[in-house]
Amino acid sequence: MKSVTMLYFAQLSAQAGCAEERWETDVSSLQELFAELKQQHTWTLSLNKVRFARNDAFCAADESFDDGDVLAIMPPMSGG
Amino acid sequence: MKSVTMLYFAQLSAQAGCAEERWETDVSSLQELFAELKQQHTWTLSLNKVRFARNDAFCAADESFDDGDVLAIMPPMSGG
Amino acid sequence: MFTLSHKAIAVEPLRQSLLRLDAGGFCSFEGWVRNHHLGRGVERLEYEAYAKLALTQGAAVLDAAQEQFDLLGVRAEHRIGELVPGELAVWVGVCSVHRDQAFEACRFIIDEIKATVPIWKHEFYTDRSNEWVDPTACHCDHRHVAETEVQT
Amino acid sequence: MFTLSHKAIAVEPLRQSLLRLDAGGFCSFEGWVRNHHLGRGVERLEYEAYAKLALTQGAAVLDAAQEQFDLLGVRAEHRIGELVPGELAVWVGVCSVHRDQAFEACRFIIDEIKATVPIWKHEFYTDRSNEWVDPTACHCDHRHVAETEVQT
Repeated sequence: MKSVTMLYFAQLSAQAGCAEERWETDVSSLQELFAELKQQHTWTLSLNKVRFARNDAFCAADESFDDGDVLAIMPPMSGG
Repeated sequence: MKSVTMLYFAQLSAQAGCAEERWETDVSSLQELFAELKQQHTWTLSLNKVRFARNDAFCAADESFDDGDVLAIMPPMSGG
Repeated sequence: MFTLSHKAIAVEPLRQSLLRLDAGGFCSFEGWVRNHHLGRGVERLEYEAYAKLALTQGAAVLDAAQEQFDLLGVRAEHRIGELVPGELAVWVGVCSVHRDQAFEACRFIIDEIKATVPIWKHEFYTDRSNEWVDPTACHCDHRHVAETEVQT
Repeated sequence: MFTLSHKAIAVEPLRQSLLRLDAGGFCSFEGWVRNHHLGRGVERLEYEAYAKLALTQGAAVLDAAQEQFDLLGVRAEHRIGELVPGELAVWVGVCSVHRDQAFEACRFIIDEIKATVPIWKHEFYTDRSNEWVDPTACHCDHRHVAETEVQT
């Protein structure tokens, strides 16, 4: 069991009802974590739409993570 | 014989020693006028490099002109 | 340098930071908040950023532009927080010896900022609805479909 | 509107003249006087214009841009007279609903101004020579050969 800090943005944060939370999980990759959280928060965006960051750096969906990591899930960017 | 006001710019003006002059001529087109003035002022630019204006509007090299016209001969532009 | 600003972007200091005696061409792009989007009136919007990652990714975009083009200076700033139509959302400026490279790099930078810097636009419409803009949901050039929440 | 200025070009009023609530993208280009040209140091330069024709031709270039692109505003100003390195020679600004058209129109306008508006650049070099710049005398992208007169 790993404990991580999750960061959510934009509609993911709005749908989750929070921008940040602690999360305990047994899964090993970010994409598995996303599936778990998508169900938990009834997110409407699919995996191919989101981007991940691990400890403030972009990372791939199949990246693993460690206990204590800060993990971000981001919807499509819309700056500019 | 027609009498016109000639306007010269940039190196054409520098080589002619004046930016404007009255000119009396028997030729009928601007390109003939240019040939006449090129010899007079020992201009180094050839016909295919210059542009003409008649009474403050661009015109073609084979344009004719009238007594009293203001005719401009311009080297390649280099603004910007 | 890529920066985020919570206050109105001041164009002139940004521009002046790029002035150089050996530069011949300067190109800037500004994204302005429009009062309309896909046929709906826009009353205001909010930009949210993942600030830490936005700063490193914004810097990476400018670095990539300097590698790819022959530039003498680059600078970009993105506004964060609440904006109304007419306000400046993003400023990009580039200078180079010749104009070709300035134009191309400026275009590259704004395209990359929009696509890769973690900033999100929340639009609030005059009909009281609001929407997180999703450029990837385009059905064509100018039509988006995304989650719309009607304010209660 | 295309204008000629005998004084330093003031960027901010030009830019502000284009602000519109329905525009989303603004692109500007500035031509700066460089302190070098083809390997020679530039000390100063003079822009000479056929003012009357420059104004009508400049306006025609902006009209052509508005016909060819989907624009909400265009503005350009060219400096005339004596300039030193670092000064602004020409400013072009364009706004549109989307950035594509703004970038393309801005590029079109500066290219057309350079090629068709009757303005001439007389460069004075640090070696005391001077030259009327002739862009058509290029042997390649970045090398000009034109009449050089050594000042006496």
